[in-house]
Amino acid sequence: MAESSGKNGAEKQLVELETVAIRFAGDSGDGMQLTGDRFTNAAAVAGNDLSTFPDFPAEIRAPVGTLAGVSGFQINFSSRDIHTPGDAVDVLVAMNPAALKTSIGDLKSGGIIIANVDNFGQKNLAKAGYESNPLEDEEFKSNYDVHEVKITSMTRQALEDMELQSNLADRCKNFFALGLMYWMYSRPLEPTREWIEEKFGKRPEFVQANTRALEAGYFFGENTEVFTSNYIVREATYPAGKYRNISGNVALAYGFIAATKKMGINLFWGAYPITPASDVLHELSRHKNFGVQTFQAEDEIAAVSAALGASFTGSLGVTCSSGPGIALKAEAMGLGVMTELPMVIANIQRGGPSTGLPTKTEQADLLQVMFGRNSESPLPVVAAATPGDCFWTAIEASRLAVKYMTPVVILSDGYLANGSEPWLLPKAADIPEMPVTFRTEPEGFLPYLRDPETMARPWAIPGTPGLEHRIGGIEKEDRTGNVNYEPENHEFMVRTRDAKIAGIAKDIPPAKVIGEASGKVLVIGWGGTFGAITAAIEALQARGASVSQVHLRHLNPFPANLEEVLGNFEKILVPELNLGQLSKMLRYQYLVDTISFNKIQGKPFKVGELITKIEELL
Amino acid sequence: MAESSGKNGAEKQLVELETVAIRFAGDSGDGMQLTGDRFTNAAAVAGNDLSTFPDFPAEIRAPVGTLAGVSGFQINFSSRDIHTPGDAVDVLVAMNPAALKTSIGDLKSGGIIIANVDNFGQKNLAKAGYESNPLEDEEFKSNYDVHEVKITSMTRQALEDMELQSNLADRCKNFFALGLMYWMYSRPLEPTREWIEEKFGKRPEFVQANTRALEAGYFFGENTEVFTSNYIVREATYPAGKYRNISGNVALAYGFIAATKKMGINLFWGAYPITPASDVLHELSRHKNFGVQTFQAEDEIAAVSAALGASFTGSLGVTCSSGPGIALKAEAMGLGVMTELPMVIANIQRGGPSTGLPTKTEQADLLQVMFGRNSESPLPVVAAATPGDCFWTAIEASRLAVKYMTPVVILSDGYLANGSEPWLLPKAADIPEMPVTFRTEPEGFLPYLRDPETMARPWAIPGTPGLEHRIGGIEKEDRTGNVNYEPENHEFMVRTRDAKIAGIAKDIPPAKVIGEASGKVLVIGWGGTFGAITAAIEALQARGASVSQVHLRHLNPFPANLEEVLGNFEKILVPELNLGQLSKMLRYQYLVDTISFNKIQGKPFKVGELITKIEELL
Amino acid sequence: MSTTTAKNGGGLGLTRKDFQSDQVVRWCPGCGDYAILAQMQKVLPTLEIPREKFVFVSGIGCAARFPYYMDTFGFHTIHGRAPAFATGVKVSNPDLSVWVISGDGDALSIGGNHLIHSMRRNVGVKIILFNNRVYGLTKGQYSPTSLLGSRTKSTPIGSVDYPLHPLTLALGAECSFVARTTDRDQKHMAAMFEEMANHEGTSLLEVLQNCIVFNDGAWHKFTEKGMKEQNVMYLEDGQPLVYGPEDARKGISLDDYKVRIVEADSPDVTVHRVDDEAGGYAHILSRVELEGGPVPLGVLRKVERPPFEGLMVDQVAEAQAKGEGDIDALLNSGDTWEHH
Amino acid sequence: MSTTTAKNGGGLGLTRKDFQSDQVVRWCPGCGDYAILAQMQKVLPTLEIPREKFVFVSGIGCAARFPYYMDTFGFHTIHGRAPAFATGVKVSNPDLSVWVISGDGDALSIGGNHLIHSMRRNVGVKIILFNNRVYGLTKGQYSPTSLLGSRTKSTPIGSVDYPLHPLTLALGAECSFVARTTDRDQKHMAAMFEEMANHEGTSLLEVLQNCIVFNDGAWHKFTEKGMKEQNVMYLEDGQPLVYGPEDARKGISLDDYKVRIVEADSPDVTVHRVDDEAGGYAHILSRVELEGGPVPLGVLRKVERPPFEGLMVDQVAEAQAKGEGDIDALLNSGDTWEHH
Ligand SMILES: Cc1ncc(C[n+]2csc(CCOP(=O)(O)OP(=O)(O)O)c2C)c(N)n1
Ligand SMILES: Cc1ncc(C[n+]2csc(CCOP(=O)(O)OP(=O)(O)O)c2C)c(N)n1
Ligand code: SF4
Ligand code: SF4
Ligand SMILES: [Mg+2]
Ligand SMILES: [Mg+2]
Repeated sequence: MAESSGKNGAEKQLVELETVAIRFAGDSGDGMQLTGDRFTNAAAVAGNDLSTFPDFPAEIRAPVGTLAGVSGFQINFSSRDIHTPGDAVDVLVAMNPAALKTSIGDLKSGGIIIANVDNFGQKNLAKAGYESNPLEDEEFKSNYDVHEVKITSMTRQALEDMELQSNLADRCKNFFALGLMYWMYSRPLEPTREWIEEKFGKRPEFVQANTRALEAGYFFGENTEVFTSNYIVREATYPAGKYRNISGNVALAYGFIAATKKMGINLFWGAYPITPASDVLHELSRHKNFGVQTFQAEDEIAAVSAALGASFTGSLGVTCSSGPGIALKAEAMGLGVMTELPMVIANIQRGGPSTGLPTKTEQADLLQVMFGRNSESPLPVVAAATPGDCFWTAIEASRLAVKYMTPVVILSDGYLANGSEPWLLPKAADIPEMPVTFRTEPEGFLPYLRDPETMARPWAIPGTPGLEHRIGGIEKEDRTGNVNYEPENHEFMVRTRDAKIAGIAKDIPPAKVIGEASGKVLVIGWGGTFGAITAAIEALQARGASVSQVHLRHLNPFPANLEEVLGNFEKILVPELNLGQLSKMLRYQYLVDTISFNKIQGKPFKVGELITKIEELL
Repeated sequence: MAESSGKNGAEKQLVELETVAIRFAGDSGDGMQLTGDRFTNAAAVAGNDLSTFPDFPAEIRAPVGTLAGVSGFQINFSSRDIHTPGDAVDVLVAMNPAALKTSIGDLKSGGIIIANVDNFGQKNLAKAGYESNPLEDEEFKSNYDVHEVKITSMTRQALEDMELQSNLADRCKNFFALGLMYWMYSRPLEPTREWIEEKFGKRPEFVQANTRALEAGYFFGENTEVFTSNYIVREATYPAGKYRNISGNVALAYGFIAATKKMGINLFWGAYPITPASDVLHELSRHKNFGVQTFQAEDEIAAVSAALGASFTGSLGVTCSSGPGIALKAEAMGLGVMTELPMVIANIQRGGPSTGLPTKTEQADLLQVMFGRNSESPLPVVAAATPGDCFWTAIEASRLAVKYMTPVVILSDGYLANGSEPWLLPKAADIPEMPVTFRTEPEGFLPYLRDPETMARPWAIPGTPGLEHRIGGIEKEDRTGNVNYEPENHEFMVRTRDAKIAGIAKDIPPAKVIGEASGKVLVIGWGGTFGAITAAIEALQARGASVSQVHLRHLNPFPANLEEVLGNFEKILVPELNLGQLSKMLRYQYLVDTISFNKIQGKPFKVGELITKIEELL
Repeated sequence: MSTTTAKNGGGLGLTRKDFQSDQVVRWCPGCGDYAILAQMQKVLPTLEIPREKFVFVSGIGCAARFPYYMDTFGFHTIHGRAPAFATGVKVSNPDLSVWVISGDGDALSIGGNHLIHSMRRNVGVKIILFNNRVYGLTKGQYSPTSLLGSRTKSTPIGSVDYPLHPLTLALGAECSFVARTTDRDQKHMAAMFEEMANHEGTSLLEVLQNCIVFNDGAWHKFTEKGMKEQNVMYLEDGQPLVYGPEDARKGISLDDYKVRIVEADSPDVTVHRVDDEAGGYAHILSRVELEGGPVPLGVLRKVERPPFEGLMVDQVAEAQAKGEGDIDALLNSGDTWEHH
Repeated sequence: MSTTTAKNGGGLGLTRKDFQSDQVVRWCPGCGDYAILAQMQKVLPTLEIPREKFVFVSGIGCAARFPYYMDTFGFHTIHGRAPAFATGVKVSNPDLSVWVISGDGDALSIGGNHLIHSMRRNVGVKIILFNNRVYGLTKGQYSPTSLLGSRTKSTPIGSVDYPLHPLTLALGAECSFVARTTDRDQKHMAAMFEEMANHEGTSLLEVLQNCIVFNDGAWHKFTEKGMKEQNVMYLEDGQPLVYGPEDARKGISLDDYKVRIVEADSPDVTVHRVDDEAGGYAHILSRVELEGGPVPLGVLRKVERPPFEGLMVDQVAEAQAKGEGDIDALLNSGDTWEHH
């Protein structure tokens, strides 16, 4: 469907599209993340479904123009339900040759390139490792729809009369690119104008400069003959309600705030900065009005220790880190298991081993959190599936921690943490109440006397008269919690701790099969691969393939019905961004011959990769 | 067979026995460990096969007379091949009521009790929780062969004329007990006399006092009519050669000394004290003449870090700890995996989780060392089977570390560490040479260029001209080792590291089946359960049961033939002192429906427990 | 396990017995730890603080078993991390009286970093460092306070590590209250406990403690009759640095950053001041015995600085004063849109 | 990657270029780290040490990328642990010139314990602490040296942690060489590097370093023309503590453990001495700017103490001198018996 548009300029085609993926790519200093963010917002407000994938370098500011310095932001937006940032992009905005080089492999054949030619000089080409300018290469040009745009010079022009230093003018060029994309995808400028006003309000010259650059980009699209059509992606038909765009890390922070508010206790956040977990700390430190205490500790060990100390004292102690930092917390997590105190440990996974790929995503810490402590040290593990789901996962983890008096691990990852999606805003009232009852009655109090149903011990906090007692990491006597070295007591306690965690299976929803309850292939996943797997499954199911999906939130214990579910399929495919960790767990637990499908590239799955793999099995 | 003996006293029966287990039990201050040690030595020199199990309290000196303060030493000695300290004991030497109480459950019905009645007063009985004196209980007396011996007063008597302070005299009473046991089991006094001389030489009054106490005990046995028979346990028929009695921790220390000597490089030992690993540090610090550097670090992290720094510089860096300390080393172990440097991490496992049961044994850290690091971080894991085997395991771990340029984990445990067995002394010449070649040639040097066979990278140490290079924990580019964030390189390197470790399977012996190569039940174990499992299997095989045994030294990778071996048996039993960790590994690796048999009491398996379990399956 | 009858303290006739738990004390007979425990159980009832407000947090070591023997709230944590746990406790409820019990290995070896960070933050916890110059619980290895050349289980031919001096380190970390006592000086110890109880911010008390089994006599010079008189100098704010038996009093001059022993009545004798902001005076004072002088016992430094937990709680309170958090408002913040 | 031609150094005409690796330097344009790198690459060739003897060990942080840019042996380890790795390196081969590169977060936050223990042991490593009062690599959280009230990513309404002062802490840990310079003072920095290169035992150099992105201007008072003249005091052993522009020279008196600003020619001006054994003088010197004075640049303290690696190696050598270890003798030690 196409209609005609164009106000002052040439008559242009307005083409309706279902789904578009754009990648903004440029130097770290080029403001690509901000540009992406704004475009995301515009798409969200326009009612599209969307999914984003920011991808930035490990260096703060790698040398200008180098491949190492490229910062990218990909957004996929659609009039239908989508789940991933897109396997390949329709439009690539490349602010320099390095950006072109690192992203071109992800551009669809025939896709649009908006290249800032001002930056395609010899020096920059060389820095990117190009021997000649690809934009001038005939074959290249025939493969793509290349638009050479003088973004820098046109921005400078637009600001000419403002007497800005040129480097300030240059810093506005991302708004020019944004304006051009707004025109191309029929988005209004107004919300961004307002946002600029708000953000730069204190520096009027910034407001003016950025706004002008934005408009210049828009008008450039509208007026020049370079572009013969622009596009519209209509509202998606996802559930009605109030939405916002949310990243996983912000959702996680909100989840803990909401959970502790619902519990009526304080949140104590002990953390040590580490990519990609730091943003949760940043977010929470802005919300002290919820009674949130954020403690930037001297290291991860102090962070988890202080959190456990806070839990002992009646706050919900939470600690958050990424793989290498989680390794350091192992010993204190073990103490949490032994002392049976509520605590949540959030692991925002990144590429490893060791320092690895700090800014890239991976989901390879599942076995670490399951087993990375001395001796038998069981605790529940839950994983978030999408950015917005981080909110609900935080609530679920908090619920389990307090109800079962146990440390709980949340697994998120770099992709969820930084990526975003439109999120249907829950109402506070919709979040279940989870009132906490501290023990206050001295009569009959024993620190390790368990609730018959949950097997949880009482939460008896300092300051409560008559409940003075001592806990610690040495094996405890059943009921009294006193130090006890007896053989039978030890075996009893080891099995009791195990049974308590295993028993949580009764308190979690059964695994939900998406698609037929039995059939040829079951694809079972966990964590941030949800979007890609779902998209692949939907596509295949639409074609009538006998494939179903289970996505696990609870990784320990597994849902009670999981064995039965697995038994209903001929083949079990387990796609993971690791070498097969959930796969191992399913194998030892259910002796099922899982098929592992692994990718360890610091990047999410592409839908196409999954479809191809599943098709092999059908 | 019985002959008559007795010199000055009553005519006595000399009865020949095959196997005897004695437990010495008393207060921590009673010198039971020393007594046990001496008896062990006497048994060893007499050519018995033997196995010991020291068991001491967590407190340095718990209050005198309490159950918590009981220190025990069990020795099993035999004229045939034995493998464990014995399920139950024939003789219990109980220096006080608490010792009687904690050990009586392990005494065979009808077994001999030598009780130091001087300590069975009301106060001591009460401390042990006895309401009345069991020695006076008729039923009790009918169940055992009770000998009430005034050990304290007789010792004092023997030393009467020496004008010692009474507490010094009392400290000799363990030698009285030892002397009595020497008589009872026909052991000569001479070696112990000599040992006393050597040990206390500087304090002649000690020499005299202890010697007299020893003799008094011996003569008491010989002369009184209380004992109607004494016993002889003849030489066992184990392989001829030179032997010594050795504990696991000493053997481990010797193994590393031997390995590095054979490699021609220095041993750097970075450790932080922790029970039951500290003794390895203590032992090594006595052998600096081998070029051993022992570094007691500020904590476990510094210990492993310094060890890795030493390895980078051309020493063999080794670090040794127990579970909670190993947890702290995880991050640096990951760096070792990434930088592909040789290093050995020895984990002397103890009861957990958390601080757990620090002085008790367990084998529950297998999954921790397999998976307790962020992301995919594979390394070889080897385990020792007996105290003496710790020597060979240390050599094997060192060999793998250097040959494959990788950190290697050794698993030992509290039982192996402190327990001992007669050990056939190898000759230095029998230990394979393992010369190390550092890279020196600058031409063609690339830090991550691999040996085509082993996949190991070169070991290029600081100080070598022309080999200047940089390594670190960020993902490395293939061949050059430069920092590299590219997706495909990452996947390649993750898989390469994995393949390197998996490839070691080619270089290790196949799993050896003890017994028929196929049949009804295969019992598969690892680590310190070797003795108990072997004893059980031997007993059952002797009865013609269809049961075979595999004991794994290599836990990662598994021996290449393991899958095939498993396939030849109907049932696979995996006895472990944990909740089933090897069992999990076999299940996910081979999809075999293992039967787990677990005990988590801080104590080794009893042979009888295993026999009963196996019989269930036959 | 506590008794089941609530004691609300507050001058309500708490006694020593109220602070004794039902657990058998398991230190070696003759260990210096007993005296410290006894003194604590005597001092606490006098503080007019309800018993349930006391929390004892410890790491691992012989000393660290202390909380089990106190009938208060207690947390026996992991090796070296007690100050971090205690920070979480104190910040969660600043109303509690939080005591950290640690050994020289626990506090200074594995736990050195948490120790210095709690001190520089001025977290209101009261840290008692049982310094016996050895690892007791693990049976006799040298510690960071053991003297160079110490022969121990792990250094049979002598250690090659220079020791740390806990009070000097504490001053380097800018601890606001730094003091020392011995396990044999009951009255002095009690006075120190009381001063700590009343100090806001971190207080560190080094107790020279005898490990009778693995390092007997390490401090005899400062604790035994006939020796301590010559070797100990009691500190009093505003009083001259003098010490020694009545008939042979000496003074200490710290003029020009040097330690000099002078006559007790010399005008050069330095007058003690606990409020040493810049810390240089306290630093040199912490080293008097290393320079040939007596060991100073008492409060070396005591300065006022708002404690961490107060700043933390105030910040939250201030934020809340501007409007308590509302979940709906939070979720609806930023750009939102209605989808129909 | 090194070039494949061996350079044996030793006055063999090594140049700055020989110390530049082929890796592109990836700090932000304008970062103070560049100047430190450049200076190091200039100083090392002058030391007459063969290139292959240099080892640079670092933790994690922007600063910690340093080793990648030096064409020497380099080990980029894990966060905070560089001093421990370096200890292993130095002890394994005391002949190497071992440099540790660390940031204020790396060295003082997560790594504080290893730092103080390497200093108290006097391990012969040369530690350069790039203090930019912020976490650069993780994009702008406050660090242990950030001022109270700092507004950063993790403290949007101001931090409530009192800072550590690295040199004060180092003195508390009895570091044998303690110095300070700035990233803008090329010549002074070079002089400091040289002094460190020649010091046996641990040397710690704090470099006031500008993080242009997350904490720009943190040290401008001490580095920018027009300000630094008034605010910086250069230390020279044996020379009075004076500072300030020619026409307004001032002196510092540290009499009686207080910091006083006096006239440059006042008799009260304190004379600098680097050999301050007891450390109290250096302690107060490290705090002069906190008490309203200028920031001292140069060597605050330098004392001689045999380094750890020497004692360690000597102990092994002594043991070996009594008879090199023989495996057979070892295995046959203790009670043995022949079985037939
Ligand atoms: C992570 C860890 N490492 C090591 C240990 C072993 N350990 C327990 S206490 C201790 C040192 C005790 O010394 P100190 O703190 O001086 O206390 P003391 O026993 O002398 O009172 C050590 C090394 C442990 N429990 N945990
Ligand atoms: C165990 C661990 N925790 C946290 C991090 C994240 N991290 C990397 S560098 C850094 C701090 C850097 O600050 P600083 O040492 O001051 O160096 P700068 O970047 O300022 O030079 C942090 C928190 C990490 N890499 N590893
Ligand atoms: S070992 Fe030493 S410190 Fe520990 S309880 Fe015994 S005497 Fe006390
Ligand atoms: S973030 Fe700061 S410290 Fe790091 S490279 Fe950039 S300017 Fe330098
Ligand atoms: Mg101690
Ligand atoms: Mg910094």
